[in-house]
Amino acid sequence: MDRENRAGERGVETLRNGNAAAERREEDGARTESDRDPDTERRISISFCGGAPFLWRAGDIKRAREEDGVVGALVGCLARQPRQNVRLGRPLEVLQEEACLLLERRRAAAVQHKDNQKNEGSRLKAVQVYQARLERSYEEQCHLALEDKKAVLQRVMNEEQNDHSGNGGTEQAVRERLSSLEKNFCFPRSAMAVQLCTARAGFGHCPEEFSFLSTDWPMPRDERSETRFRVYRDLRRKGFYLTSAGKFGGDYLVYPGDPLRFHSHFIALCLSMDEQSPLCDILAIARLGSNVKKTVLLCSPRDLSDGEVEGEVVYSSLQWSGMV
Amino acid sequence: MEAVFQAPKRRSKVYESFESPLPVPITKEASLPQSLIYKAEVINQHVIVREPDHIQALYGKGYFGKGVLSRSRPEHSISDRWENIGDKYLPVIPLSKYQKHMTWAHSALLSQGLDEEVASQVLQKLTLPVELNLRGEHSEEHVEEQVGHQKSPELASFQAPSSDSLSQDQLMEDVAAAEDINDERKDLECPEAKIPRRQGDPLYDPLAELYSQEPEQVDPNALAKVKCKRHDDWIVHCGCRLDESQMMSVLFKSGSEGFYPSAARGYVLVEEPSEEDSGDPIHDNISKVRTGRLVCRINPFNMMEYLQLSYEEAFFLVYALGCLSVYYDGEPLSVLQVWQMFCSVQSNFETTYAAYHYFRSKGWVPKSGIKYGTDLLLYRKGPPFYHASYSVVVERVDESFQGTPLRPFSWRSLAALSRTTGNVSKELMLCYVIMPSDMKTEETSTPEFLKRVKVQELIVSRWISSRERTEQDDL
Amino acid sequence: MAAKDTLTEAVQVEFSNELLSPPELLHARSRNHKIPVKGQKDFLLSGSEQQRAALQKSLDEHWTLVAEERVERLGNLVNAEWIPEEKLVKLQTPAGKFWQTMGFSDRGKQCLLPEEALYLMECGSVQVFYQDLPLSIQEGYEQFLSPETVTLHQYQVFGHLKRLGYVVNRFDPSTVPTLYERQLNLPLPRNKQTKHLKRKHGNSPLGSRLFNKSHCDKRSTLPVEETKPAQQCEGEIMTVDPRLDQTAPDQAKTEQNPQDELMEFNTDLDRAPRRNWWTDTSSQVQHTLGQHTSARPWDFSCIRFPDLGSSRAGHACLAAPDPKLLPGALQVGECEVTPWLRKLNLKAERLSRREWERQRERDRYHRDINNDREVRRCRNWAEYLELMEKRRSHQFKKRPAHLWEQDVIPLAQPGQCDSHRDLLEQVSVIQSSDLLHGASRLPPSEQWRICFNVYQPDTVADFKKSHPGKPYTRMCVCSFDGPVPDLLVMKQLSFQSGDVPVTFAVVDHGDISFYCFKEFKLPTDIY
Amino acid sequence: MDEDNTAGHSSWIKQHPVYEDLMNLDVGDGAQVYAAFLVYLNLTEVRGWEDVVGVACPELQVVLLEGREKEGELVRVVYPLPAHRTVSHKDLRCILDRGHPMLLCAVASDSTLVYQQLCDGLLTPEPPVGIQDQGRRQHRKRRLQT
Repeated sequence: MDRENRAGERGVETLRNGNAAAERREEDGARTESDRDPDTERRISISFCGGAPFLWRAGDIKRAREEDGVVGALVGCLARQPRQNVRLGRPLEVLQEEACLLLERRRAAAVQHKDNQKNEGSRLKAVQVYQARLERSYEEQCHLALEDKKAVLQRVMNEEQNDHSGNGGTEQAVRERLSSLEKNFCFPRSAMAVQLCTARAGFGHCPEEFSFLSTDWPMPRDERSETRFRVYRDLRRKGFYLTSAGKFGGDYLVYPGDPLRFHSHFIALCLSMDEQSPLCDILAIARLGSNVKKTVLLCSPRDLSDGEVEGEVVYSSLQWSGMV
Repeated sequence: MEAVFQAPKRRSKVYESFESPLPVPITKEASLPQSLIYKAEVINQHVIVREPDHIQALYGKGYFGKGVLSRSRPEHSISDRWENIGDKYLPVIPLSKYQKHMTWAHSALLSQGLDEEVASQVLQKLTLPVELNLRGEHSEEHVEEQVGHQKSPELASFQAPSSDSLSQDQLMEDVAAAEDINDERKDLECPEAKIPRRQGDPLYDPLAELYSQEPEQVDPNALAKVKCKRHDDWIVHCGCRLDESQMMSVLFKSGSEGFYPSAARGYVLVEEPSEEDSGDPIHDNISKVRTGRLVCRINPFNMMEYLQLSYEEAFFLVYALGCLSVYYDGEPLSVLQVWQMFCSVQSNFETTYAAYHYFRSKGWVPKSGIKYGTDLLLYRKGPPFYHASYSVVVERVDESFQGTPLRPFSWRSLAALSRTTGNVSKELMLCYVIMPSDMKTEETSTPEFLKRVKVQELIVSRWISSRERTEQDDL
Repeated sequence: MAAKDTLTEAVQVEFSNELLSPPELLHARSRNHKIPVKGQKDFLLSGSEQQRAALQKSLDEHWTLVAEERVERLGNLVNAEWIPEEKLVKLQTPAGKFWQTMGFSDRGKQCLLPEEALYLMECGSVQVFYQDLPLSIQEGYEQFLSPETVTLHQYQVFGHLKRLGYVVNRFDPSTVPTLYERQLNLPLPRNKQTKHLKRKHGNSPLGSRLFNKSHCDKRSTLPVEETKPAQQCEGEIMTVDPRLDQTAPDQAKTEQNPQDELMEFNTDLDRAPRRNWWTDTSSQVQHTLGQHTSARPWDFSCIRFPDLGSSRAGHACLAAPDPKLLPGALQVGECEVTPWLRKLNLKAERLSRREWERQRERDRYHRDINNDREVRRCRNWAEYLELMEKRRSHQFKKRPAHLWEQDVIPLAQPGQCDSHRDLLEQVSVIQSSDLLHGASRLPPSEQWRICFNVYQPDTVADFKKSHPGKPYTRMCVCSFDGPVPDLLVMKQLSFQSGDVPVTFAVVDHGDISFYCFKEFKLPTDIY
Repeated sequence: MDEDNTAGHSSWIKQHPVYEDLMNLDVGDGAQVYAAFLVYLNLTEVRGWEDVVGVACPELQVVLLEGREKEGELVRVVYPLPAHRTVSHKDLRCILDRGHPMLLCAVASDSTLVYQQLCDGLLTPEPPVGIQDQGRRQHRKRRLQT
């Protein structure tokens, strides 16, 4: 089946939104290697759930990681094997800092979903479209299933023919089955495959998404998150990958490359220059660092001088001294 | 739900025997010597025990304090290289080190008010090479005789005590004696009785016999890089001892039997360059010494190891056991004075002491938890016998069970503590000291308020859902 | 809302373009179900081609997994409908296997709580419709999760545990038996547990009620007058029960090497001050009880129970207890215990060899005052006191004045204790506290709430929603950026949870760590 | 023991010229100075460091120690700090910016010492033993940033 065709299929549902963007098909991650067509420059959508920034679409997640180094954490059940915790699936929960940086670079837009359920007319229309689509899908699956069966029989027949055993009887039987298949084939409705969409599908009831202004950014910007953000941005700029390091007692785990393939080198602790920490806390995390063979990194942004937007960040490495 | 009590982990090898849980006699029957009261003094706000047998008793019975020059038990020696000379086994130090000690002794004398010339003279005499009895049939006294023969009578008289004990305290007395050298009466009064006897005193090397199988020349730097096989920790932290295979890789030099002698610590073998002008008194003695380069001399500034007590330890000995007198400027302090002094030098002393007292009175040995970032480590019986079972953070609350925490926790800092503690097979304990809500601030100006305090212990543990078990990819 | 609208930028509709075509749908049914194994990670970025290729391979596998959509046979899906007003999902087709551990019936209708429905959506078991259109997982997250139902963090913990096979239910404080009920070992009344599962029409939805602030105070189904007194005293009861302390020392003993020096964790010392429970003051029972119940809430430390085991027990007949002390409908009359007593084994306790040894050891250090010759010479109490005083003053002379002739004197005097135990007893001036002590007085916390009951996976086979039994633990969900519970919170929650431990699930951007804060009393170690 | 024994004798600690020197550095915080002296003893007597001297850090009002672990090695700065104190990154930078690698040493009231090493920038840790690319150890860059 060629691409045009499929795009056309989908167009039926999405056309009603009158938006050409909907027709675009995000390439399935595994297959995209190729071209950077202008479409991929489209902004990544960040939606919020309980104040946490989420990415839902596989394409967004892939782009955010490969182009912006956003690692985040997958937090949903994995479609392939939902009942385990070793590998998780979409959505991707990203750190506030990751979201902020994407936004700052205008790589992403925060989106909100507006509930338009009040409009009964549009709802009914949407239901109609959904059901029509389902119906078509059933018919096509029915047809495909029949083709499949036929193909199998055809193959058997071909094998028989090539066999030259001259046993025409078998070939005849297959031929008969083929013709009866045409007449009697039944594809039960319960056998139909349906998709349980992960991301918002477009035929739902709140089809409209709004990107909103940063004044509505649902994230707190206190001094601590400011510190964390400046450190995050600076380490990203140096090419490191970062994930949350709560269970190691720090703010970020810092990786030299993609965390999928590399061990982290640092446990970053973000603190403002003047913040007083109990010496005990410093000792505890330094001990932990030595146990897990990571350097503890004290990270503090310097005070911004006038007119400066992105101040320097000061790093100090804290390591097991080997002196006991 | 109560946490289950986990049996303390015995050390796989124990190198000493258990003396007594506490440094006080615990049977009435024992005919008690008068001297049950140990002595400590406050030196720049810290509590120091100097009396050798007091050090011995306080550390040996209940593991109070820490040697200021040692990692725990006071067992520091001036050098880790020792040689046999005649019947003696003496530490070898480089000349530079010896000279440093001479400089120290010199400035100490100066600050005592001696003038330059006298100080140099005294020091020069004191540091002349010593000839040792190579046949070894006699011990110290014999050596002294020989020394005496060589020297002028005055010198001999003031050296006699010095060779017996060369703590810095002693030096000062020697100097006093030397100053009065013209007054022949006076130096004879040099009070033998006051001098702590050290000959044959195992204090000077309490572990020599017990640790005989353990090589002493383990490079501390190498040791610092060995991981314990049982704990996810450095061997120097968890206190495990090396097994044989590890030992081989760590040892940089073995060969000597590895024990220290138990006597004659005042002497050192100074490693000196052999090319020296003849006629020099040093040179004269070289031939007598093996290899011709080690010269036996008296250490003019012998830094005998002291025991330093934490405030909590000191106050427990004073208040709970009534067996310690703390001197300040030469005056012994009352219980209340000690309390008030410690409260003023360490913030939250009331709280940390309450926790210390609580655990001690349950028979456990609390030591500083600083190496794991906590307040206390709790040992059963003492560090030589068991690994610490608990790493304790002390908090203070009032009876509404809230209060400004001494150490504000975040989940992050708690996670670090919990992991650090778990990695070394200890449990993390939160110890809440609950102050009665009607207690007035002035009440804590006396330790009697402890009788109204309650303590709540909580064990913090991580529950491992199986995800984390399979998720070990991130070290 | 209007103001916000004006701020929004141009409408930008971008739907998921992840809809599968019918051929893809059919194809998906036969796709691989294995999860690729992650290889050993590298430590340093070498820039080598080999390293790059390995990364690319991992990433490719990763994106395949991430991009995969759920495709199910229609026949395997349970259909359901989201009712936002009730914050519930009602099933439209019969429930599947999940019904054993999830869901509840409401007037014959099978319902799921939002978190259950969302989890089942993620598992590909349930398809939820809203206004006749299917909800995507994203819409499920956005619509089901809220402070009124469960929060995102709570759902993440729920999902984490469910994926591991645990049974997870919402916690309802009223299903926790009061301490009094637990003491009496009363079976839970059926309605108490099942009301959770069947509810009356018109009530606010069960889920929202549990987490709704306005309802949180109505935690108990029992009338307030009845439950309160029992709760009031729980702290005291807990500590008095000697069995509670017993496990620790026993374990210590079994771990001990037999030839190890004598070690005894003295629990007596720990609870000595309150051990006056069983006395033979049965004659006073009636009196004491009446007095206390009328005046103020129960204080168990004051209520005396007859000692029936003692051979000296004078009263073989017990008077009826004060009805005020009994729960609701229970009636207890006078009780004749004589025949009962005859059945009791009144023979001396038999000790094992080790126990004998230990007792002998203890006796060795115990000196009988009557063996003291001087004491025996005393003819009366006054002389004895005089002797004691004389001895004391004699000792005083040896003691340094700066320690002993002051307002504050040491707790013990060197050489004046018989044994380590005596000495420790003398210096033990700080009492230990119980986690439940005073907990009933504390108002329930607004900020900290128990969310879930958790049952272990291996109990799933026998799990009955109507009789869930005692949970393995209860979960309190909190954020990694939030505060750590203080002692007050731990008291409140452990009081609320009863005899089930509370675990704190701390969520750090999808990563969950669990912490327990368990009450502990360090045993006294005597050697 | 007789009461009069200790009185009058002074300990070598008080006699030690280095202790006097440290005291004379004019730093008000006596506990910190004593901590510095304990660390000094540990470095010189136990660890055999060379050229150890006390220096005042007027910004922090503390005594620091400078010395070399072995002759010919780089000078290191040690910051001794009583264990119950707090510390800020600014304090640490104040010392690090002197240009030497630094050790932070916590000193407990029983004289227990715990050293931690601090240096400027991002110092890549040693690869854990057992990780396959162990052989590439020598290729790694120690400093990624200065």
